[in-house]
Amino acid sequence: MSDSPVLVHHGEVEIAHEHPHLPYQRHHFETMAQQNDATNFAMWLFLLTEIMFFGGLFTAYLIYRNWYYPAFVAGSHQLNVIWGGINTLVLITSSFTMAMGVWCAETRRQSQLVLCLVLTFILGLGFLGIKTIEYKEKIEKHHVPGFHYSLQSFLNPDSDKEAKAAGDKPMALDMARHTEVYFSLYFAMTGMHALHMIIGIGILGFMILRARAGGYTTGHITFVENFGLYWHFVDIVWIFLFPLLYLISRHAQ
Amino acid sequence: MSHISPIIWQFLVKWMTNFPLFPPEASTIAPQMDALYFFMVLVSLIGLTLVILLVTSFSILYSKKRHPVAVQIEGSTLLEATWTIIPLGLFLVMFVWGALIYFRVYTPPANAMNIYVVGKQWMWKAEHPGGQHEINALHVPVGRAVQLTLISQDVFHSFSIPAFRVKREAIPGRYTTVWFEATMPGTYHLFCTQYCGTDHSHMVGDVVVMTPEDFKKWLSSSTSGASLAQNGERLFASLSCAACHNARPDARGPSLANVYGSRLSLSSGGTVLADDAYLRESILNPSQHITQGYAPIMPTYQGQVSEEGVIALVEYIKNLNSDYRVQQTTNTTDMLPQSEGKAAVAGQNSAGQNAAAQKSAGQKPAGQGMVKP
Amino acid sequence: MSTDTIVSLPDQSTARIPKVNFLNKENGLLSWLLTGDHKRIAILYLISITFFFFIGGALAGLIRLELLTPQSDLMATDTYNKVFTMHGVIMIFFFLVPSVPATLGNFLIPLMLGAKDLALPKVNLLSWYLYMAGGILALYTMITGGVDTGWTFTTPLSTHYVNTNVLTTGLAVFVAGFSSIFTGLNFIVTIHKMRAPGMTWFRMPLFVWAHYAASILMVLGTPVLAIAIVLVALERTIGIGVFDPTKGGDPLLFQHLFWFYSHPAVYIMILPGMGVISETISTFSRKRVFGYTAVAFSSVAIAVFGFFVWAHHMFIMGISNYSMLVFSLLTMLVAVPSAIKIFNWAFTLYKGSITFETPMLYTFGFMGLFTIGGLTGVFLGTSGTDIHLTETYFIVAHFHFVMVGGMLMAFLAGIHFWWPKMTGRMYPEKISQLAAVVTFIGFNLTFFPQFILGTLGMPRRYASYPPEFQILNVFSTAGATILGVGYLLPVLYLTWSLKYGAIAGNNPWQATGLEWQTQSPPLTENFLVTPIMDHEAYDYEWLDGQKQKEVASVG
Amino acid sequence: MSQHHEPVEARMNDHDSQGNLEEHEHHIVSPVVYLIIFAALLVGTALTVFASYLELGILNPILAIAIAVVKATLVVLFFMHVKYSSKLTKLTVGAGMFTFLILIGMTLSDYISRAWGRW
Ligand code: HEA
Ligand code: HEA
Ligand code: HEC
Ligand code: CUA
Ligand SMILES: [Cu+2]
Repeated sequence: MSDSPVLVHHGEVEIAHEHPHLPYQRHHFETMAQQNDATNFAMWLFLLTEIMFFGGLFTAYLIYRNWYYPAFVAGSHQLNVIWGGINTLVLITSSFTMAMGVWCAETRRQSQLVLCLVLTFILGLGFLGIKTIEYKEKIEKHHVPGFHYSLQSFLNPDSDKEAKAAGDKPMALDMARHTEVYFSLYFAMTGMHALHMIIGIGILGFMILRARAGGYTTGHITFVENFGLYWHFVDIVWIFLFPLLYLISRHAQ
Repeated sequence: MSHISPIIWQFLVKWMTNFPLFPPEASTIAPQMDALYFFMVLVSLIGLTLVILLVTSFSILYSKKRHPVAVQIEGSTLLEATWTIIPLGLFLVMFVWGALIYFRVYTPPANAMNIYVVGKQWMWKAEHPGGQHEINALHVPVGRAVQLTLISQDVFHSFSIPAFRVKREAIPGRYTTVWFEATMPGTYHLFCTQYCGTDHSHMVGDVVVMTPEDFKKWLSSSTSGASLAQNGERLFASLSCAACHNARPDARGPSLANVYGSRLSLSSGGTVLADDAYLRESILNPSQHITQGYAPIMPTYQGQVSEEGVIALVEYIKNLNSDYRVQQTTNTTDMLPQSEGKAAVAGQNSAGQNAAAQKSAGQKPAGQGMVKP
Repeated sequence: MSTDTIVSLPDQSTARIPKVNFLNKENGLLSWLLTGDHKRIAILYLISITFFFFIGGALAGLIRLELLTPQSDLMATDTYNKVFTMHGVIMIFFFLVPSVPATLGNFLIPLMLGAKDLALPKVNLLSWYLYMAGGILALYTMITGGVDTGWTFTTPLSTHYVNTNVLTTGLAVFVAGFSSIFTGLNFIVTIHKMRAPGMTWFRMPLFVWAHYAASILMVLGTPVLAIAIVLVALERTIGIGVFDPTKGGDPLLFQHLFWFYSHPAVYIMILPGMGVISETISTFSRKRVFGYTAVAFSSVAIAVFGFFVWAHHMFIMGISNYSMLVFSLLTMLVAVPSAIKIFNWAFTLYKGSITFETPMLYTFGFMGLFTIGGLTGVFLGTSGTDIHLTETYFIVAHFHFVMVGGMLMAFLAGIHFWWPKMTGRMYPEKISQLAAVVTFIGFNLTFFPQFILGTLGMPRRYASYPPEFQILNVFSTAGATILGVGYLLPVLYLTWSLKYGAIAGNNPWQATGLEWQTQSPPLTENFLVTPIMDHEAYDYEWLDGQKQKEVASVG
Repeated sequence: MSQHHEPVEARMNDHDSQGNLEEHEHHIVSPVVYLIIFAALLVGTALTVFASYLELGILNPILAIAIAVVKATLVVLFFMHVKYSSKLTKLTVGAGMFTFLILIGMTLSDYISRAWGRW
């Protein structure tokens, strides 16, 4: 309570009264466990913001799907279930390898950790690769909203491979126009998802380098764990996107 | 007062004589709304006084001088419950009362005369059924329920007549309605209250409330020759709607006679009430609701008809309804000078109109629950 | 009055500014710009939000000048629209949302919890940089042509019908939004994980509870604003049609998303202020807050219910009758916890020992003005009267009463209250009391006439108006001038006090919070030894005990 | 950062010594569990695709969402360790889901009830 405190070096107090700081413990935490707990919790809170971020998109999707169901069906028929399905598998697998990566880090298996991360990295890239192929198809067919959007596939399904295969009937012009809303949401949702993937892959690359240098096999693995949470979250988003976007009324043929 | 400079003096006089503190009550709904408003003002004043009283009296009684040592008190569940429950109760009263008024304002009575209003940046266009157009003005008779059907052709606008205590958003792509019954002849402010861009503050006009006689005069002096329904009929022909909607047995589209206000069954199951909004949708987005028994062949007219055009078409289709014609007849057309009184209505609906008029005068169109209070 | 004040306590006369504190620990601009210390970041925020407040205030001055006459003669309608838009954007996103949390919250939460710092110091610094990036971007848009959508970015106006800097402004708000998310996230983690031993949830100061509640709103609400802005940007650039009625989109959907954030945002804007009031009212009546748990839980209740009422901003905009009923009813429910707080504070005074320093004056201002603002909010939440009052000056008056009369008053109360802690020096009491009174008078003169204007039907966002509204507008403008003076004063005398203010000592107010039990200004690591909390919050008996001990040990 | 010279025990001790915090055991989930979940997710994916080709009427979207919810729950519980985490984490996840549902539910309720007309 005095006005001019005796200066005690902060670290000394700590060492004298408590336990040694590990090098990766930030100065303001009392214990390593507290730090891990805090960062883990922070990551979860961050994921909450992500949930709400995607929540806006899902709301929009549900409204318009309700309003313009035929347009959504026809739009969905333009997507390739095979590619979408493969991508789902790719992403689930990457989630699995990521989970295994966390396990390797927990059990301090450096080389397996690197392997897992590299696999995750490759699978992530694979996902984006397939997405690129799909996007390319859409671009070629002028199904990108705003960019010379073409209604050909919906007004005249016989001229279109996918629409024909799905047995679509020609649509009235006004409903056909609403496929643009479907594709807007398709691109907005998968685009946001892909953006998250790209960020994730970037961080993965960094993590692989650090893991090779032995960075995460000393017991301090919060970074890997937290990244794992992020990666699984991105996976979950896709788990919903896949049926919502690709699998609307496939049976209608 | 002579020492005040004459200019300032003039200003003061001008201000003091022109210094309203409360808007005129010029509609039937206004006193009802004000009753609630003053109830809330009263509750607020009591609440505020209570807070001020508590704070000042405690501040005086327990200032440090008078009361040097504070007495620590935990709290009191009883007191806290009191000031939870009493405001809650009062707020709930306001909620119920408010909701009742809300429904009253937005539920037009069955016999209301309908005027269409189109908002655009930055003007109001009113379309009377008799074909009278107005810009940034609205002429209505006193003592008659007037329903406005609003739509915007670009952004959100909001049609506000403070003296009537009514206001309704004009939404792009959708009809909304509001109604009022003016009680005092006079000229009142009409504002656009939803921010709509550069000249939002110039999207203002006058609502002129006239005695029925004056209104009749005004109607006849400002008619454009053709009624709204006649315009609609012309459009109906030029857009070749009649190619399908011609009431012939082999017609590709359903007959539109007596459609308005009826319940239609849809091919998707379910039924829908054919109100103004539905008619509009049917013209612009016909495949949204396919009537049972018909193929989705009707082309969309989006981009081919303006909002005013759609309004004319809607009015025309309404006029194919014997009911509606009766209603309109009792409302507006009888105010017109005899010669123009009967807007000639062509089309399929040929059955004796006058007979129908007599018979169904008391009948109200479906979906409009409120009777004039 | 000054004989009554707490400040003249014995330890004042002997107090000195501690040789080492967080302000002088390191020197140089870089040591500030790269700091992880929550207290320094709080100071950075304080300087920057003050800057933005005065920009926003200058714009308010322009608004009021234009409205002095019925015609739009000072500026074109277009310019006027840009001015009030920027006023709203800056005041909301760059001043009021970060005002109390990012300055006082940042500074005090770790101190109050007995922690050394926020849980994520780097993220905290990142928040400030995001805030600055957003702010500078907003200023840039203002200089390069401005934006005229109103702070609500109403579609389809913002997406298709205006030709101004909607995208850059949107980006500015988006970035500032992330700053707010990170601040909130940081607070939540800190409050959960960094409490000192013995600091249980129900021993935390109510200030911390209020920030906890506000943080929940920041974390869960702000991302929805972010996605709404992203969709507006996409709509504007490529025309995706989600908000475009001609393509089948629903412009009202934007309103839903926007207000899903922006209604909770108004509670982001008020809750931290309510936290401040709990502290000041207890300290200056020397009494524990009446019904601690009720006040704590009402904060959380406001936060939770705050998520359920957003559509009351859309009553006449085309939501269904069913929604109107639900949202109006829930609005009534969310108003109740605020009433609880007001009365609990009032009863805190009961049998207290009250002094009237500046923070307390602002606190009284808060209680009166927030009550008026809140009750008029109930007018708007009542669907029937909302029809008449919506989009008029009644709303403008409502939200200035809660935001300026409420939060800004609370902010000033807090700044004065903790100024000694932050700088080690007292502000000059007399002139600051004067400033508080001037602000109160100016405020009422500015905004009370607007209630009448609104009832008369004067629409908001109007550059020109019918002449019969002039007299009330003149009052309002006159009031704004007084108000401007009232706000300029604190800047001047607080700056003055940095050098010439009386030395404060550790605990000039004899307040109970942990933050007062360390030196002023505090050390970088806040406490020499981690404090152990062994008493309730606002335990004045404990404080007396401490003083006794101290006297004993000195003597 | 240098890592290798830190004794393993340091971490462990540290871990045990936290007294006042909400304690949670750091549970290491076995790879077998991961494998099972992985398999379940694959099956789930196959099931969604399969189900979407059946004619189930209104049940089609419901089933699709239900399967997705189950899959997501598995990921959250096991891959993201929530099953083994503190109550706080569970609460956090719950709060997120709750607000998400409020956003979607209350917005949709407006759109659905608009079709009821004026009543
Ligand atoms: C700090 C910001 C803040 C706060 C705290 C509030 C608080 C409230 N607001 Fe306000 N509001 C805004 C900021 C805020 N608002 C803004 C910025 C807008 C306009 C946005 C725009 O369009 O630009 C707005 C608009 C707005 C509207 C929309 C109007 C419209 O667009 O038509 C509504 C409608 O319900 C509303 C309601 C309320 C209610 C019910 C509260 C309640 O939380 C208030 C609760 C408080 C009390 C009720 C007072 C205390 C009570 C007592 C002391 C009890 C008294 C005793 C008795 C009754 C016996 N507000
Ligand atoms: C925190 C939020 C906040 C704050 C503090 C303020 C502060 C003030 N506001 Fe603002 N206001 C909003 C938030 C806020 N406002 C919002 C969100 C809107 C809606 C925008 C929209 O519609 O989109 C709005 C709109 C708004 C309007 C309505 C515009 C319209 O609808 O046409 C008006 C009109 O009087 C107004 C006035 C004022 C005044 C006089 C102050 C005063 O309190 C300000 C006092 C401060 C100063 C004056 C600065 C200090 C002094 C100087 C810098 C010296 C120079 C002074 C002069 C030249 C006078 N504001
Ligand atoms: C190619 C034929 C065709 C043309 C041209 C056509 N319609 Fe239709 N219309 C139909 C068919 C078929 C239906 C019923 C199926 C449906 O609801 O889409 C219909 C339904 C309607 C309905 C809904 C009423 C009901 O009973 O379902 C309205 C209103 C309508 N049309 C108005 C118009 C107007 C106005 C025009 C001209 C501007 C027009 N139609 C032009 C074929 C046509
Ligand atoms: Cu139209 Cu404002
Ligand atoms: Cu609100």
